[in-house]
Amino acid sequence: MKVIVARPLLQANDVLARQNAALLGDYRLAAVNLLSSPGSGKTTLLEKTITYLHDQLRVGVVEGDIYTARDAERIAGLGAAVVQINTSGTCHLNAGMVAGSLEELPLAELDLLFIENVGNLVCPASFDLGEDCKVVLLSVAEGGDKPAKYPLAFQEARAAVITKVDLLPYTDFDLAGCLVELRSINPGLEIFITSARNGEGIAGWCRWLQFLVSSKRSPD
Amino acid sequence: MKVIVARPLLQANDVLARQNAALLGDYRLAAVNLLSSPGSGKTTLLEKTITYLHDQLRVGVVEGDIYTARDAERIAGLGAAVVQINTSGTCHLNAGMVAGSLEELPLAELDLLFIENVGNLVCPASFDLGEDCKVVLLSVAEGGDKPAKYPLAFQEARAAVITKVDLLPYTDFDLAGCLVELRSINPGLEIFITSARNGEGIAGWCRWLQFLVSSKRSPD
Amino acid sequence: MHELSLIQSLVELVAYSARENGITRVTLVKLVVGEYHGALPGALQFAFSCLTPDTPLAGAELEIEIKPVKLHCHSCGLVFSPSGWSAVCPGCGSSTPDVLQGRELFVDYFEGDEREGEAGESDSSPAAAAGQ
Ligand SMILES: Nc1nc2c(ncn2[C@@H]2O[C@H](COP(=O)(O)OP(=O)(O)OP(=O)(O)O)[C@@H](O)[C@H]2O)c(=O)[nH]1
Ligand SMILES: Nc1nc2c(ncn2[C@@H]2O[C@H](COP(=O)(O)OP(=O)(O)OP(=O)(O)O)[C@@H](O)[C@H]2O)c(=O)[nH]1
Ligand SMILES: [Mg+2]
Ligand SMILES: [Mg+2]
Ligand SMILES: [Zn+2]
Ligand SMILES: [Zn+2]
Repeated sequence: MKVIVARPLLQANDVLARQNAALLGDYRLAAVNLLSSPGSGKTTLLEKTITYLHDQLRVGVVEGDIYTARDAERIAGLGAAVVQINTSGTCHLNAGMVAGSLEELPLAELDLLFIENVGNLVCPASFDLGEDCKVVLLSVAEGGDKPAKYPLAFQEARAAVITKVDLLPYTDFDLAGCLVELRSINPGLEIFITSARNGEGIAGWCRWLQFLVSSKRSPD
Repeated sequence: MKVIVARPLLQANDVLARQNAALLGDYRLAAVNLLSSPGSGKTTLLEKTITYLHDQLRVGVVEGDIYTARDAERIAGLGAAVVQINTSGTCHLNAGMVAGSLEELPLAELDLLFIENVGNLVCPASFDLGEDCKVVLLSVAEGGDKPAKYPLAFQEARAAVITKVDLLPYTDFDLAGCLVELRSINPGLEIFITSARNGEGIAGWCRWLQFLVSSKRSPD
Repeated sequence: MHELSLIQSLVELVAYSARENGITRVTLVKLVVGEYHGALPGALQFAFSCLTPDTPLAGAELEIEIKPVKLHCHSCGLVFSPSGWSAVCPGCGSSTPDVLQGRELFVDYFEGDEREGEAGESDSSPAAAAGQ
């Protein structure tokens, strides 16, 4: 006997992701899923962003890590609402883990939610969490060939943040070449060029986040 | 959906890994499995190592990447024997993929084999490939908290190479603190502190590789 | 993508559907994977053979269809398969194509044997059916 299934393989995750999206939609709360290699600067960018937007947006964070609560402690130190997920070995967040965290956050009191995924440029890109968009980080120290070598995260993302540009003089990172390659992989990608160390590009990135938040507050 | 714990898959992988190990044993060929985040400097370290050991050891390389043959081209440019594996999306090498590559390499003409895994500090650490030992790289730019946050690779490794120490002045990396944490995670770990840019530490790392090779050639 | 998450989901999905349809032994599973998601067929086969024993899929054949990426150019209408990961149209150089094909990731169908009277026995949750 032949049974036609025609059902998406990650349907269990997708169903939960849609529930998360519906919940976030009820609160008109914009959510960004941050993806990158370990140590590209996700938490540092969040620290700068929360500080920069302090008077304008109330930011909440879901911190995904395999072990330790170090990233959540850094965010809590800034007074932002934060929940730590420890995956205890699993290489990505899934929508079910995030559903649990949303219950612990004061959603009605937030304007913008970040979900910092496990540091892994590969596996997290396949799992929707219910976010409005994915943002991928690439640090100058990793080298400009990473988008071509690890393309899925860059294809799935709405925006890319090139981090640590203060390190440009000490690396062989070819910024112009990398921008060309990024645009050929994902022509619609918004690109921000930043340094958390000297503050370069943080204002432009935060303007874009404010645009995301206001689009979510008043759609159309 | 817990990803790391799937004992049947790991057991089946181990069977193939033992076959690879037996084949490498027949040739008394030492094999090192290199693990790290994307862009920590695996290929660059290989380039320096091959050049440094040029007159002393014949080095072969299996290059694991999701897409592109860029790393294999860099290695081939140095005249070393190299095979590229493209996993087309899979986040780690497994022993079956490596078995295929070993057939394409002139094993009898090599003294030392490197297997450069997919850039991913999480998933590759669970899959033995038949190597003599795993070596994990950590670049100064990633931050010193990575061993505690991504411990498995550091527990599985016999040696750790701290890379890009030329960047120490431009980062907040706490080298002394990181060494303490590394030793508490894995007390037996050999640690090399290197820069491929200024050559620091490469000689000591290559001495250790020569020791690995001679131990394999004349066991006991 | 971790092939393990793919195959674990596949086993849960098919075991659940088999139970719903009174199938006790699955003989063939047809999986469709778009190139965007990646996954080496060999790695998927390997995971499938390791994760199906003790489930209704034990001994089943896994047939994998890889769907190559196909893009449609807005500007000139060309349908093309990109070389490498560039989305730039080889016809006119414009770079905002639609993805026609390549994002698929689903179980198309499976085949199996029914046994009279065995349908619906015991716990029928997906996790139990997958033998977890
Ligand atoms: N020079 C420089 N260093 C930076 C910059 N941003 C982050 N770093 C450093 O990069 C290292 C990693 O930063 P994190 O923010 O912890 O990176 P992450 O992506 O959150 O790391 P995981 O969550 O562990 O994957 C730390 O040592 C930071 O100080 C930057 O703009 N310039
Ligand atoms: N400053 C500095 N840069 C380095 C050093 N070693 C490597 N790099 C740079 O780091 C970037 C990544 O190096 P790769 O050797 O490609 O790293 P990888 O680990 O092989 O990367 P993947 O295989 O793509 O995961 C490149 O831009 C290198 O030039 C170093 O010692 N110092
Ligand atoms: Mg972090
Ligand atoms: Mg490399
Ligand atoms: Zn994985
Ligand atoms: Zn065109």
